[in-house]
Amino acid sequence: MKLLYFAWVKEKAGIAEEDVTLPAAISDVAGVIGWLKSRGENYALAFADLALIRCAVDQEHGDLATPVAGASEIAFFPPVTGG
Amino acid sequence: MKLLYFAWVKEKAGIAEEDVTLPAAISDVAGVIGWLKSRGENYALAFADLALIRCAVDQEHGDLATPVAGASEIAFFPPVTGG
Amino acid sequence: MIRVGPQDFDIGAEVRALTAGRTDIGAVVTFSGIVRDVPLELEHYPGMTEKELARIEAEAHRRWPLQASLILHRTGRLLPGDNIVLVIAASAHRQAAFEAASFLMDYLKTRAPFWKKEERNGEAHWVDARESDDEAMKKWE
Amino acid sequence: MIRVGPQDFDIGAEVRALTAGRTDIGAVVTFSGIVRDVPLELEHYPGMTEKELARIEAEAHRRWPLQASLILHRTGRLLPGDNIVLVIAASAHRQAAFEAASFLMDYLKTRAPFWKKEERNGEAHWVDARESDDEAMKKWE
Repeated sequence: MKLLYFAWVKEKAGIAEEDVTLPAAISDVAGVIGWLKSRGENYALAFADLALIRCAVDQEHGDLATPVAGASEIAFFPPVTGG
Repeated sequence: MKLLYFAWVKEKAGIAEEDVTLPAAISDVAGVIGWLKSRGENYALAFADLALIRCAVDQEHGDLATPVAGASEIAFFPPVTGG
Repeated sequence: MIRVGPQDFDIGAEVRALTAGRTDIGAVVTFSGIVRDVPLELEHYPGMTEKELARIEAEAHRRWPLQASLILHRTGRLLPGDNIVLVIAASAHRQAAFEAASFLMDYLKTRAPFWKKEERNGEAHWVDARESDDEAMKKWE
Repeated sequence: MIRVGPQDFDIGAEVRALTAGRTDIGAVVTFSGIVRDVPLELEHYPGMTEKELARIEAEAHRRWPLQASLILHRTGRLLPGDNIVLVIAASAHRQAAFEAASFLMDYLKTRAPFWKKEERNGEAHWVDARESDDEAMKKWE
């Protein structure tokens, strides 16, 4: 599964993109974030305030409860500021 | 005083513009229309349905009650349809 | 800015003219009206037209914080697909620009002294005013 | 139609491309966003950006009778006065065109995956999302 990070989430995590294999027990976006935070300080920093984190599963907006089973791409980013 | 007619008001009245001297007793737009209708069939035809007549006194929208004393230009026309 | 006459317009050029060299404009809304279906002739009231459009524009600037605006209306004979009218509202933020442009069009439609004569099946007839235009005006009162 | 990339745009040319040869379009509303004050860098999510904009455009066509539409968003580094975004909505009547263009911008502002990084006094920082954009979305729900 591919994980993508954008804007300050990317900068705080210190990574733009990575391929990971999630533990089988992880079923939703909240689970992915919890697992990432356990992997290193950089993730703990990036995901410190979940109110500021948005996500997309397979390029569609999701939230903490969105299932990740079978997903091929999960992205994390701040609230969007385009336009 | 100059009187102007536009669109189908002009066509029905058969005149685009004329200079007139109003009888002294005429004080408002309604008076002007009444006087015009007494002057000929063409005006009676143009002003047959007052619900469809709009007017401007000195190039500002008015209505039947708008005073005409001192005005230099009165225009009569249908509801506008530009844009 | 007000412009009335037979000349066609280019939306991009008009927007550039309004915004050139400025860094306080963040949002530009344009409305352009195009002739549908049949040819038409636009009559207007020279003199009053310009004054009324200037009054409408001034009212929009009184209601919204606009950096710039334009009302441009063509006159004379126009064919299907031709431009008729262009309204531009420029502001720091988009809400003001959208509302002002919509307001300018609603006011123009009910107050600017233009009259359309359409040519349908070889016959010319004056277009009737639309009640929906009067309705649209009411939301600004 | 969706277009995402570094290229600048010309509003007039884009409107002409959408309306050329058609006599069923009576009203065209454009919104263009322009960089104010300071330079900025636009990051986005390639792949999702195009999909999300296409979803937003499809939703506008579901809600309003649109003859044509365009969402164009620039990426990369932009300077004060530069164009950022262009939205066009074309319909038979003006109310639909105004509402759809406004809807497209409100949705784009809160859902399209773009992030602005501003350069102020030599320091780059990510722009915070505006609560007023979330508020603007609510009127379409």
